[in-house]
Amino acid sequence: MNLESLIPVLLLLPMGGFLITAAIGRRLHKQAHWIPVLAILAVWVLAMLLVINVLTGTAPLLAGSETHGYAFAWFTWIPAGDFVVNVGFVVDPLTACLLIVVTTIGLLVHVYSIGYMSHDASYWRFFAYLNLFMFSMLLLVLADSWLVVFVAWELVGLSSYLLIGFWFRKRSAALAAKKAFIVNRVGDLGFILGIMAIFVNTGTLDIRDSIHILTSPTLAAFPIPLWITALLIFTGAMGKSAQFPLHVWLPDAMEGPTPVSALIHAATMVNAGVYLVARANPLFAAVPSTMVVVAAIGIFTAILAASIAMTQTDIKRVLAYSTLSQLGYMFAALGVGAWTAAIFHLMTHGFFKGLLFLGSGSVIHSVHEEQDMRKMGGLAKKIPITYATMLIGSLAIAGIPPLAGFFSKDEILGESFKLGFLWVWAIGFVVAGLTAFYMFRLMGLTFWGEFRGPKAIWDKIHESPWVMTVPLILLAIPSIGLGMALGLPFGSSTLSGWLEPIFRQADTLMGRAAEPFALFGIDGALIILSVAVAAAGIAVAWRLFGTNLLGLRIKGRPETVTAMSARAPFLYRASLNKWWFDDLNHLLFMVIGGRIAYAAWWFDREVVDGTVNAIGRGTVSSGRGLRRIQTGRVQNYALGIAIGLIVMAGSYLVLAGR
Amino acid sequence: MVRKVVPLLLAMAVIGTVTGFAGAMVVVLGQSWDDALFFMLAALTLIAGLLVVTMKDIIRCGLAMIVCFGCLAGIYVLIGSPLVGAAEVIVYIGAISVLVLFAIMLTQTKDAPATLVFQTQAGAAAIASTIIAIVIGLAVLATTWPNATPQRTEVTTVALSKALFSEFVLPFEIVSVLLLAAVIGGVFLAKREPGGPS
Amino acid sequence: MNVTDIVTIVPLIAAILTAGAIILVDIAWPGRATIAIGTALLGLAITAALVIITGTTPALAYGGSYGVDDLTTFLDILFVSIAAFTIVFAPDYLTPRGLPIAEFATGLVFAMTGAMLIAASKDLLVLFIGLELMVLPGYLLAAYHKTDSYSTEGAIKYFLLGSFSSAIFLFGLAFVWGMTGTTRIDGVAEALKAIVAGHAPLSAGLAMGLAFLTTGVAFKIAAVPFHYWTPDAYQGSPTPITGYLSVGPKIGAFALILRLFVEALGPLSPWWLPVMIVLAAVTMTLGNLVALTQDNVKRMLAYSSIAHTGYIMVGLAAWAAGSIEGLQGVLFYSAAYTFMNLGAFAVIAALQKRTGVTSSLDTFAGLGRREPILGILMTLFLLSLTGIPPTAGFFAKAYVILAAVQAGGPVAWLAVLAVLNAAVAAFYYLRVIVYMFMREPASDAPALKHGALVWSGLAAATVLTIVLGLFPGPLLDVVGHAAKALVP
Amino acid sequence: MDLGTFPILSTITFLPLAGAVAVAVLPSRWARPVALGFALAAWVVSLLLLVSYLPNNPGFQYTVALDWITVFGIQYKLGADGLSVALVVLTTTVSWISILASFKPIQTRIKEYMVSFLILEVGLIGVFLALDLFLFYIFWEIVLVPMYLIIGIWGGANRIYATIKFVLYTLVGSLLMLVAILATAFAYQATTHTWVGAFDFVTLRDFASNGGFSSALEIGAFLAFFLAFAIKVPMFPFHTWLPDAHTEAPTAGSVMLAAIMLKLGAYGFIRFAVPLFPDAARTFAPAIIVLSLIAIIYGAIVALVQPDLKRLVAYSSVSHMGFVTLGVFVFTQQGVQGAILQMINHGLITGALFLLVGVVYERTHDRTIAKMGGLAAKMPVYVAIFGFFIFASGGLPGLSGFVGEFLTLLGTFEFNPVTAAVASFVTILSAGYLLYMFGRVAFGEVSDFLKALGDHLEDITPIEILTLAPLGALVVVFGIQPGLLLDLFHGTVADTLTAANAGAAIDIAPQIVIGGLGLLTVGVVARVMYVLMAPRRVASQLPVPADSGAAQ
Amino acid sequence: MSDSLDAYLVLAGILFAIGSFGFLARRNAISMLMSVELMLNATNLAIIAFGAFIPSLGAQGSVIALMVMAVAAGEVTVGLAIVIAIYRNKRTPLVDEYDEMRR
Repeated sequence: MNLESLIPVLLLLPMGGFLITAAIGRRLHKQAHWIPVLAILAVWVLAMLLVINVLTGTAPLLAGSETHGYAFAWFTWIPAGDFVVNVGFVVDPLTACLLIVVTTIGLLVHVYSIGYMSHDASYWRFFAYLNLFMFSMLLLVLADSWLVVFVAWELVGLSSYLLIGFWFRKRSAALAAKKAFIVNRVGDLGFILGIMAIFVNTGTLDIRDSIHILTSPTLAAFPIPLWITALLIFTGAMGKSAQFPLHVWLPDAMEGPTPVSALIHAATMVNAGVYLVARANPLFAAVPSTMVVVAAIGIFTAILAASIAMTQTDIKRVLAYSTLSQLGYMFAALGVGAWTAAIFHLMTHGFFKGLLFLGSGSVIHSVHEEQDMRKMGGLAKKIPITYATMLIGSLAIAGIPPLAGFFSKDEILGESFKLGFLWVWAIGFVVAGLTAFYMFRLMGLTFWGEFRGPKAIWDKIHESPWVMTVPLILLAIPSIGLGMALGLPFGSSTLSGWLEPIFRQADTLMGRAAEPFALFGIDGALIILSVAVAAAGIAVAWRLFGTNLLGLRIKGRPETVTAMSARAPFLYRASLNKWWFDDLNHLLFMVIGGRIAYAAWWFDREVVDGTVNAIGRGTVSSGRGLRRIQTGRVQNYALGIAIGLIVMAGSYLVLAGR
Repeated sequence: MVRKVVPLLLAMAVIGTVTGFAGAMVVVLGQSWDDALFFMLAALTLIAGLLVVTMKDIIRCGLAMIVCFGCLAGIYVLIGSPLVGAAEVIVYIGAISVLVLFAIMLTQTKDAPATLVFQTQAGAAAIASTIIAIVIGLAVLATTWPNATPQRTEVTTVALSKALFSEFVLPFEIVSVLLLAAVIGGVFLAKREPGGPS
Repeated sequence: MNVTDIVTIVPLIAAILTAGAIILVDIAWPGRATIAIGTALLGLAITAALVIITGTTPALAYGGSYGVDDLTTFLDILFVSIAAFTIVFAPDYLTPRGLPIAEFATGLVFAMTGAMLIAASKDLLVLFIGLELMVLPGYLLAAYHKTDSYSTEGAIKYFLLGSFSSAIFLFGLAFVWGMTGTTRIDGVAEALKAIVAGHAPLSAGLAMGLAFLTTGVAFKIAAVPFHYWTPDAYQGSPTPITGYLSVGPKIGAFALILRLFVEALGPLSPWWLPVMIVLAAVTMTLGNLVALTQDNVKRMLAYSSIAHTGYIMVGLAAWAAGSIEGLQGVLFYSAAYTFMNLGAFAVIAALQKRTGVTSSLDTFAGLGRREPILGILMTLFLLSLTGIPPTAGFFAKAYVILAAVQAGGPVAWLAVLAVLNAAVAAFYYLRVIVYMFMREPASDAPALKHGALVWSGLAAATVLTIVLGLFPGPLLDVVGHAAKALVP
Repeated sequence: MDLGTFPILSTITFLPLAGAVAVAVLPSRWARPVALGFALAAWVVSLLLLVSYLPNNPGFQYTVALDWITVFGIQYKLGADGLSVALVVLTTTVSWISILASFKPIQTRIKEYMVSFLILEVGLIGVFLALDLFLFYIFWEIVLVPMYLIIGIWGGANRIYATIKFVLYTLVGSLLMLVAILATAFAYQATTHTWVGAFDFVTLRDFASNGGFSSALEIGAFLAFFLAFAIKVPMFPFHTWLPDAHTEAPTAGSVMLAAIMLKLGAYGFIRFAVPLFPDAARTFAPAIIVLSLIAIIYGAIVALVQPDLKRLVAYSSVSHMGFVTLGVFVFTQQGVQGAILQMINHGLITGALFLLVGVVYERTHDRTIAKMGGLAAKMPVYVAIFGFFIFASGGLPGLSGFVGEFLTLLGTFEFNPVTAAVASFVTILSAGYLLYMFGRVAFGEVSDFLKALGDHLEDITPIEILTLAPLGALVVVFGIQPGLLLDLFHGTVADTLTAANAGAAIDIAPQIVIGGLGLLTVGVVARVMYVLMAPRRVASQLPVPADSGAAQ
Repeated sequence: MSDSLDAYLVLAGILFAIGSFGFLARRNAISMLMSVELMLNATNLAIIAFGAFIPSLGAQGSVIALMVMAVAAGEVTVGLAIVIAIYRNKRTPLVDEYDEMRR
């Protein structure tokens, strides 16, 4: 059998899982997880089958390109005259890379949820939603038509809405879900306009064909300038990947159950934006100015989020902001043209951030749904597995060699430096330090020192069941090894080998020649620098939040923390209040927007409708006025007639004169 | 006693002056007797008409109307339609006026106002009717009537009856129907209902 | 006067004999309503038959003072049916109030005779006498409930103003006669053609005569500002008679207009057209606006009848402005208006069978619940008056508007004004429906038993209202011929 | 399949009439089943029409033409093209659904109710099938009366105001349209000197395409048609009757109103206004596009702050129907296709939304959003369905709402990107008000008001699901296979476009335009001044916004 | 003077105006009736005058005048009957007090 016909199966399995569970899940009670989990397991197996074939190059060449991959045309969706949208799929190396992340983490999260959600009343609903999400996400990475991508774009938005608002009794959850959906809609607006621009320019919505036409130098003049098109597409990416200023929804999204945060808001959905830009790379490459915008927004988001993460006390929120910051890295990478690095970081980050979130979930679970780190501490003894795995994750994200994060992040920094984006490198460098700091602040507050919560809880704290710990362990492995697996040898890494054909056109457009990697030169220096700054960050955090690392006993210094925060009050408050973005939005959309809306309604009632009613009233009252001439007295009537007669005679005499 | 005499004296005075004028016309201005007669009759007609619409006592109005119609009859004779003049006397003075007087008798009551005879709008009415008069007058004077002759022509009874029974026989018949309908209606309305208010 | 003359006016004779017969049977069997009605209906049937028979052959009689043509036939049939409907609807109202049928029927038939005479007259004098014969019994009928102060009050207002306007009309007639030198309509038309042919401006006397004539007829059709008598007379009169007054004299007067203004004074149409346009505009507007605020349905319908006068005048203006369809419009509208308006009044009369029931809006509260059939019929007639398809009223309006649009110029704007008025009118017609179906009954008085006559009459009116709306074709042919007979 | 000479169109049109008669004569207890039976029968026949219609044959099919008023060449002429077929099927479907949906809510005067409902259906179907302008007008007006009664008799507290406003408003427009129709017919007769075909749509269309009508007539007549249709759609300044009518009407009434009656206007634009007066259509297209944009954005903004479920949905209708007019008057293929799709989808989705609101109303006898909350706990199935239609209305891809909206926007984008950008801004607003409503009703703790109701708050019943299921199914099907509809339309779309593109804008003196706008501004300003000055209105100054449902 | 048509017509016009004044100004129903009679007579005068000065109209004029008289008689009959009837109801001949129906 030919493998491409498996592609629709990848979609049908989770969809089926969703439909069946939605229909009968309620009756399955605690068994409701079987169908979804097995569906995803199957998906994982099939996906790996495809991925291996694609990446090892055993797959056939795709039509009209020298990339290996599978393409599958399914059916015609919209046949509207000269506007036709076909639903088709393609698995090329880029998609393959995402498939690895999506299916693997998806599977593990499913398993993890069995344990995490076991006490929830609507267990079945959760798994149904998860499958719906998997369907949408797979559709997103597989689709080969802009509009189908958009469909998936909105569907992941929907499932994210459902999952954030899963505990709908919490008003805050409901509001967070709404906020996430609406903010995403802003990005989607740009995306859909970009799609229209692409169609108007090229007359097709097939991703590869359209890009080919757009970037072919022969037909330069388009009705819609290319840079506008590119930026519109990027707007979509910003929405989904929560880049500034559309980042506000992601932290609130933590209202959802932790597995959701791990899967959707760390590992997969938020990467969609990165994937989209990478997918459209020649488009951006054709107009370098747009890439600067991407880089700027990316790196700005990175430092902004990092600065906020420094002071947050909610464990999940810290992770959320770190996710923002890491996504910022990826966009910076895309912006400077380090395509491979971006995807590399996407993959590694997917794993270790998934790990961190699941770990935090395990922590929260163990301290009875407490998320405030100030009420934690010293948990290392009680939940060693969680502690160990999370420590790995933290080291990975901090960029300590040889863990995964080191390779990807370092590649980003190095590339940006070498490609001449010094400012990107500089900011990234700082962010690296901050990252190390806030991660180990988290570790310190959570696992080290003394427990600061109520005694009663302390006694009940216990390690999570195996369904939760096993996924942690399984995720720890790539967090350690993925970097070495994909990132070596330096310069011509495995990953770049896979992705090279995808980004070839972009590189040629930008006139890039891959220069040799100098370990004992500039690159080495950069590596040392970044490792150093990471170490410094860890050290500071260690110093401040205490640890018994390596047997050295140093107590935490809360007073120093307060002292430092007192020394830079503005920065501290800014960080604590997330730079007041939520307040700004509240002002803009709730207060001002609300007033505008009420003004419009008032206008509608009083002016538009009021005019209508006024006309009616005017007519009636004029009738009431005219009534008066009917006095009831014959002589008045007669006088009226006489006057009428005179007027009549007068007018006739005038007319006669004509 | 005096209050009864005064109006009679007044009437005589009026007739006297008018006749005097007429006489003067003939004697002094040397105009034809016809003109004098016409002037007399016209003047009396108008004066009587004015009295009809202005006098307080409605019975006197009725009498004044009789005078007015009388003069009109005279004019008809003068103008050369003696038969119509006769009809005027018979129909109006003989029938209608008497009918009106009866009606007046029937509807006179103690509380019928002796003083206030005019509408509040009398002034406006006066203006309006003056304008009407002026309009008609001017229109008449501004008009030349096609094939009108400078002198009157007698309408012989023969011609009249011929017209009446040849080209106007249908109206003649219909008018009888009309009168029949009117009589039926009048009778129905005027006869007292046993149940009705007395 | 010879045999052919007699033969030609035989429908007229039949009508007069009917009137006489009613009196006689009433003398023979005093107060026997059914016999009187029977006689009346029989007589009317015979009259109608004779009208149709004689109508087949156009003829002139009495030296050309009386003519039978398609227009005459059409109008005569209309008048006869008006009389028949009125007689059918009356008893349920009159009998409970102790009012005799015979005199009523007699007066009605006499009035009908007058109207028929107008329709057939080719002579100004006949026209005038016909007019008087039509209106005199009208005064009588208006006062028919003579012990009721409203009825008599309405009647005396009607009578005084009516005779006032008759005098004005006659004065104008005299001047036109003096100017043209003949009473024969065709003669008048000839003379006027000659006068107009010279393109000389009209002589003042003629213009003034025209003014007096217009005033006179405007009064009879109740055009603003000569409409004052309408609301009071309509409200005061016994309801079935109000129904008659709202159509009989009005359409009679329009027949007069057709004979006098269209046929005799046709050559002067350039002069009277502007006046008609203005009159039509103010008439429909004022009628509708004032009707908006009426709480008494009879009075409301009185004002609405003023408005409808305006619509009909639009057709007249359209003809004067050169639209061939104008006259058809006038005729069709008259027919449609007759049936729907009589129907509406019949329903009111039926409701007032129980004495003491007023015609105020509250009477209609919850009617749809108390007497559903009457409610539905009333709704139908009101919708037709509004001009909602598929009813006679709608097609009539459409026809008049088409004519106006055809005429173009200012008359086209008259059409726009007309439809805006129709929208305004919808408000007060719908208001009645609101009371009937969307309000709870004011009193829980039991439903009344209505006579078979009333039902059959209502049925006829309903059928005609719907059929004329759905299949106006045949009637269109008839009015087409009628109009041709008037202006070939 | 071939139906031979079977007069299927007349059958569809008059089956409900027969039903009305039957209901009228039969005793009241039969009213419900009989009415439903006839509605279903009409539905079946319409499906027969759907399957037997040949989308690839040009022009109108199953045409019947009988001489009616020969003097003016007025005919009883019915004919169906893809658009008519689709709308007729929509009508018949929604009709039986509404009748079924009113079994429980309507308990008084069932007989009258069913009769008016069936007559309403006759009028609606007739409008979609009539090919003779006179006949079209008659059906157009027939629609008014039953709706007037349905709102006025079975409506809510303020029903009489709402229903009279509805009728008068519509009447003003349609009467002017009557004048326009007659003027058009006469213009034809004046040139060709025959009344034959003076009211026949096809004849007039060809006549118009050969530049038969004078500019003056085109402008006048088009404006009259425009007013009538714009009021029905309803387009921006003429929309205020809609919220009142919707709020006061009984559930089924709102459904018919939203699902079908609003389509009459759009249908009128596509079928009559544009083909008959192409030049005028071109001339006024910019103005109409602007009005549509205003309707789209403004409607959504006002919807954001509606305290009443039905009012919110009503204003969302204004916003959605704005897309229809927009799509039609950009005169691009995608635009018109999208507009037509949008018509159908709006019919399905908004109809369903009103049904759903009705379900809550049945149980709570209240529509105040503020009083709701936490229904997801009490009525999970209901909330699931509600959410489905909410997202369908929000234009979620994969459901039918999206395709129409996207095609319209694409067509607009081809016409002018900025316009499209402005219009597409509504996707955010719609998400705003829809999720606000949904969140407020479904999520959060169960509100005290609902708690108080206790067991009255049973979950959605099978009957109610039955009324919603067909709509939901269609929403999914048309979402995944819009081709099923699009194939029906290409004939209509092509006709519209050819007609429109044949047209050349008549140039109107700029001073007229400027003057008009100036007058308008002055009027609005004056009105605002007046309202602000009027003392009694101080209370209704801008209220301080509560949770206005805007993004937070 | 007695030979000029205009003189008679003006006389008729003035009489007509006097009648109309009476009709507009008097309060008593019967006075108003009499005023109408004046107007009708004025008309008659005009008619007769035309008849007298336009030879072709001579006979016609007289006939018409006679007819008008008859009609007037009929009107008066009905009129007075109505006056009496309403007098029975309202106990006053003053027309301006008959204003139960208005507006």
